[in-house]
Amino acid sequence: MNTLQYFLRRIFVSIIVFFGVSIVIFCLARLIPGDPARIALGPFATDEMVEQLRETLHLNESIFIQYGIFIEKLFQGDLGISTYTKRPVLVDIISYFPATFELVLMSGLLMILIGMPLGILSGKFKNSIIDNVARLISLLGVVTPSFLWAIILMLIFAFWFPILPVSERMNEALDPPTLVTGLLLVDSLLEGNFKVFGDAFLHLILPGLAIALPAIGNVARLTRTNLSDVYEKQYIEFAKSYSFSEYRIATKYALKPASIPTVTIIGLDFAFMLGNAFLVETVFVWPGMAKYGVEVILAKDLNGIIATALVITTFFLIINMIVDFVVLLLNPRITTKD
Amino acid sequence: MIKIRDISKQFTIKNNVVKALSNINLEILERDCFAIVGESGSGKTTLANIILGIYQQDEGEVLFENKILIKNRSLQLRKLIQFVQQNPMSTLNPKKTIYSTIALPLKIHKIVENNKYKEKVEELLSFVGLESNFMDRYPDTLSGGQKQRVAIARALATEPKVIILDEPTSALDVIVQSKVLNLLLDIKKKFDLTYIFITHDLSVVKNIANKVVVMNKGKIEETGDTIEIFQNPKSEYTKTLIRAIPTVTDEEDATKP
Amino acid sequence: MNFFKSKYFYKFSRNPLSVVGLVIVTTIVILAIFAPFITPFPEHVGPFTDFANKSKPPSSTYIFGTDKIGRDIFTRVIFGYRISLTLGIVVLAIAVPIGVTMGLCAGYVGKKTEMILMRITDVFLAIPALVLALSIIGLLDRPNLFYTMIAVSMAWWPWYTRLIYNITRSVKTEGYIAAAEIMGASKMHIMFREILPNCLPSLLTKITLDLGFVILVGSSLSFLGLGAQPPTPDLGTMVAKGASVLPDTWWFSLFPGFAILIVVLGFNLVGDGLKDMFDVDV
Amino acid sequence: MKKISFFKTILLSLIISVLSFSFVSAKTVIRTDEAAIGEADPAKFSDNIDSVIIFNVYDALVDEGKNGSGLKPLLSTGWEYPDPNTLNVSLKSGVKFHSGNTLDADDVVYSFNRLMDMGQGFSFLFGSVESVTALDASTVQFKTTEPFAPLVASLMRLAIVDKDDVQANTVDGNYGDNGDYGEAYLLSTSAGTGAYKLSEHDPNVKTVLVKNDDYFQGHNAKAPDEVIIKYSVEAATIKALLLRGEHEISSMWLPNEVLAALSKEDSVDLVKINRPGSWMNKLNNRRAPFDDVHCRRAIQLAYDYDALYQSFAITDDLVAGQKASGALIAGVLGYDPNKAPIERDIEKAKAEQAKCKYNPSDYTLDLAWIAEVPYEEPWALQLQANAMELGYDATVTGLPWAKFTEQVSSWENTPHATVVSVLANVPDPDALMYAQFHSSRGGTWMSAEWANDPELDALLEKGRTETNEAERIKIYQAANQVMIDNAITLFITDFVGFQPISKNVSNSDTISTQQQYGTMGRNLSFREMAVN
Repeated sequence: MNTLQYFLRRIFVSIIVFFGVSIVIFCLARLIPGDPARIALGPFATDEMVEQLRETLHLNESIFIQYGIFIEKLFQGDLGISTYTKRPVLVDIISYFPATFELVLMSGLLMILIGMPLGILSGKFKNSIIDNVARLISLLGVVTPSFLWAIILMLIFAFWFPILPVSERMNEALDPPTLVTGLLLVDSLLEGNFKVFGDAFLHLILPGLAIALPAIGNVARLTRTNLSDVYEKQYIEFAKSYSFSEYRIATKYALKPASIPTVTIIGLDFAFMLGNAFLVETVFVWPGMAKYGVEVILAKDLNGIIATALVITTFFLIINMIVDFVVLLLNPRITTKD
Repeated sequence: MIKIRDISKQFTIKNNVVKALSNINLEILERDCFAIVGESGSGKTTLANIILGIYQQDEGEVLFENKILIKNRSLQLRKLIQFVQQNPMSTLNPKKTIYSTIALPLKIHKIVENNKYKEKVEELLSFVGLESNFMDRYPDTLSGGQKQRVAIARALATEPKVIILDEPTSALDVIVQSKVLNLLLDIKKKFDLTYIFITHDLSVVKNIANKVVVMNKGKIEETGDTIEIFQNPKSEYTKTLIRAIPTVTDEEDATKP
Repeated sequence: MNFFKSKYFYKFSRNPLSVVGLVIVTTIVILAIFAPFITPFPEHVGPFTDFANKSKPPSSTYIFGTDKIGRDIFTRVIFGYRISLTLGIVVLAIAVPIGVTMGLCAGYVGKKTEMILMRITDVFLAIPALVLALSIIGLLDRPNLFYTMIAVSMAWWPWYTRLIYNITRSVKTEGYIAAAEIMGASKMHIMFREILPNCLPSLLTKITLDLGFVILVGSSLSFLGLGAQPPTPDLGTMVAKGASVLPDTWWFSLFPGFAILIVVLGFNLVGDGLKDMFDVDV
Repeated sequence: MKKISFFKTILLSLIISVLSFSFVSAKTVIRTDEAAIGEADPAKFSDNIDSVIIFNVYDALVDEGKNGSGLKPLLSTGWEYPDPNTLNVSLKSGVKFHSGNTLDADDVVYSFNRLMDMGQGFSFLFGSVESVTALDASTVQFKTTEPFAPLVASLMRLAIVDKDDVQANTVDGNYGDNGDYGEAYLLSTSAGTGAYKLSEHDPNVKTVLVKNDDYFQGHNAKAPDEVIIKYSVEAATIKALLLRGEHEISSMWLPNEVLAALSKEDSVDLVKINRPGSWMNKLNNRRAPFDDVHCRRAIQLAYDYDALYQSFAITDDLVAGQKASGALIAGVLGYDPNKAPIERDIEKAKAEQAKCKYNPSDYTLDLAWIAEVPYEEPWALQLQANAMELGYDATVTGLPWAKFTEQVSSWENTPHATVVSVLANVPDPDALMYAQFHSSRGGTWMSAEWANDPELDALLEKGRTETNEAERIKIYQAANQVMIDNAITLFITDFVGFQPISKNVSNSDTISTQQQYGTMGRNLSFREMAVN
């Protein structure tokens, strides 16, 4: 199997999973009792109005037909109207998803930039003080709930050292850049607006860190284990006997193989971080998908719930495909394994 | 006792069809020690697996005392044909005591009364020359030879008529090998067993088998009495195999075709 | 056999952190079991209000302070451990059997069964656990602890399917499985009596680690208001409520927060110890 | 080399831009927040923050005068009753909508029909209005089926929309010839005459209002150019932002602990807001055991009002509440400040319980509070403890608002008691009491009692047809007494709010606006406020 075939297969499986998820969420949403139309219309709505909305939302059809309609509409890019915000769900997603996307990417970046070096230090100086300190940090990262991190960071930076912004994506006194990608960092750069770029960047740090900290622990621990495994391998001894420099050994011979398992797990970490975003966004008033997700769930907004779950799943599947691709780059030999 | 008629079997691996067995015909008589010889990939293990009921052949049939054997066979038929594997490291479940390993077939086939398992296991262990205190031990405390002995005891537990031995000694060192082979011969005599002995080691064949079939690429090269074949191999392939037997003396070497 | 003299325990105790973990976990379990006898104000976990003593900072009477209803936070944290541990145990008691059975079936039976079961597993894995649990609870009638448990279980079993599936696939090729098949052992026997015992070390390790993580996820859901209902003392809920009054009445959320941290840490350390002890990778 | 210098450039510019981060704002801003999500459609608004948005963006025919000075004309010049069933309102001339169109009687008729056809928001205030017609371009006639005393007060809640603008932006929808009634358009646009225009409305995140420079009443010279309303922000975050000067006016729902801390801060003032509103623990009058008046009386007498009052204490001096004396509250016609508050008497309670036909041990009471308002939880817990004294078993649930409004639509599903806060929508007792306690009004969050008391019904019906004010006062005071005697619901406390405001806007203009209006949502009149 060549690389292209491998990827086509990978995409095919992802599509199956996507439909699986859509079925699971759809069934969950429709089979559980409660009348979404009643909730949507609020306390003063008449029975006729509720019935009319039920009709509009196809709630009176059988679940198979409902699913059929849903998929058909999905391909037309129509996710229906959110009964919570009363806007098209697509509008909601376009306005909230980029915020979460930017945040999780930032977390991913922090996870790699902090987690890997921490793990490398640990693995390189195994059982030294550096190792123990690094391990303690990563252990604390893993066992502390993300929301606790959010609160702790909020406490520190909101009250004691007010040097970083603690709410929203950018200072509202600044004019937001023209909407292109929805990612403030990208949009502001496209405009050459460095003020907004810097401001948005600062706003990303605390929530990003709160989401990333548990994952940082995870990555650091994994990197440490893998690195020390690799250092025990013969070819490292071999390289040493050729008196290659420590740095060269570390970067060229040890790090690359050691990072493969870590990269593999990063995909799962992204899923985990997306979940954590649900907790952190509320604390930092982040206008993202997760906050929206919690709200639509509480409001039993069917279209909103399904869309949230599908968007997050798609994001997760794509991240995983990218991860597979990176693993492939790091080690082309694993391609064809069935 | 076992008749194999026109057996064929092929596998599909990644779109490539591999013919594992084609048109095999054999007859194994009662009390034979019937050796199947061939290199790896020759189809000998596939053949054994069909007899054991792990694979279903594509064509042909296997008769055991004139009853047709298929893959999904009755417990009654399973009981009569047992198996000793090549690798002593994997033949015993590391998480089970020797007792429960050997008692399992007793329970499945209801060989003895419920309260007699212990005595029976003890008896089976004594057949293979192991103390009864082995019962409570776990496989990782046993040597390779001891493990094979346990495997033999397990095979004996169902009171089979046929035991298929898949290179039972190849993973053991030479001294242990001969001890296990002797044990197998003793047991054969004692229980009136028929052996199907799968091996690539012709020197072992020469010592214990009375009949041999030589297989190559899923086909029978030749078959007949052991002495006959060793003295008078007909096919070139058999000759090559026999020539490859390591010898110690020139005399021995001189007997080669 | 004396476990404390065995090589297993030696391996486990070689890492002092594992022993620390064991001490933490044991202490918490004992505290939780004997909570009504250990805590100073067991009546504070029921329907109780004492507004005269509301929001009192830590003192010798109330060592962790009181909440806005005048209840002793220390008492409620200890009782909160009962809820957390129950949650962890119930969730795994649901998730593990489902996951293990699916993993064994997928790994051992193979073919179409494997295809179908593993795709279902992939589907559940593709939705982040917290998001899945959140959707399930949100869609149920009204939030309560029981729904939380069901929801977390639904998000958790796929990980066990994965783990057991991988082990099963490698164990399946072992000789003793073939031997059992030839003997005529049933599929059930082979899956549960031959293969499963080989999964136990990994399983036990993962369960220990997960007890901590389930508690973490459970508290996250409570943090979002989807957990046990008041006045049940739930650690996540306590943190969530206290979070809004930081930093002034810091004792509201800090003690319950650290309580979560400690229990998760404890299970994590023990789990790491088991990992070394059994030499498994989960 | 090229690559490196490229990255260096980026990195350098990044550092510079981060370091040089500072801004000089040309526009003045007031930022405020609310726990719930906002509604910007004048036919759908109903809540506190919705009211804030609508009062600033739309105008009604009448308005509330400051300091309880009664009703005064706003888009009208006056009104008269040609007969008890007819009300004529004459319009002010030359008032311009945000679009530039001029207000006329057709706009009023259209606004009214839109409200009633869509059937949401405050449409329940106008149940007895038969028809609304434009007599001429500047006179509107309201015909009612019976004399309807609270009508003028209710008109405060009829926000007037720009008919031409809305019709021009109507798409297909559920309302026949009227399409979607501009529902989609008014999600993010305003078509009112108000002092501010809606510039951005994201119901989940924030609403942004910008100054309408053409407003017919003008603005305070220092009124903010922009108002930002944020939704569902954590109290700790709000506090941090207030202290940093990044937030001006907090919602009224901050926890007491936070208020206590803020009261010590120099950069923040706590503004006391006496408002016609109250916290109630609404008993379900139709579900056993509370369908028996004795069981209700028992729980009314067992409820520990003193303990509850204590729970409102912020510091020793500041108490965010006032003991309740029934359904009539300060600022509403008929309120008697000298009426004695309801008190607990456990012995009497037990005697009443003995008279009740139900055995308390057979019931598990289902007590709820609104999950979005954590403030309310202790009061449900207090009820739980007191109910247990009477021998009931009781569970307490934090119900998300959306779920509560769904459950309350049938009496079987409505909890036995739910903690709810009710603010007076208009300064008339009818709007407050009829909507909550008349037996025909069960099924909304306001009427979670499902009250079913013929005596009370009779008084409430009489009150809305009586036009003599003195008589009305008597009627409503009698109704109030029935409420207490028959223990229709449990009054926790009357509303006193403390709203923290930043020094940025703390001045006499802002504070007087905050304190001198009574109606829900009216007090955040941004055009009258000043930014320092």
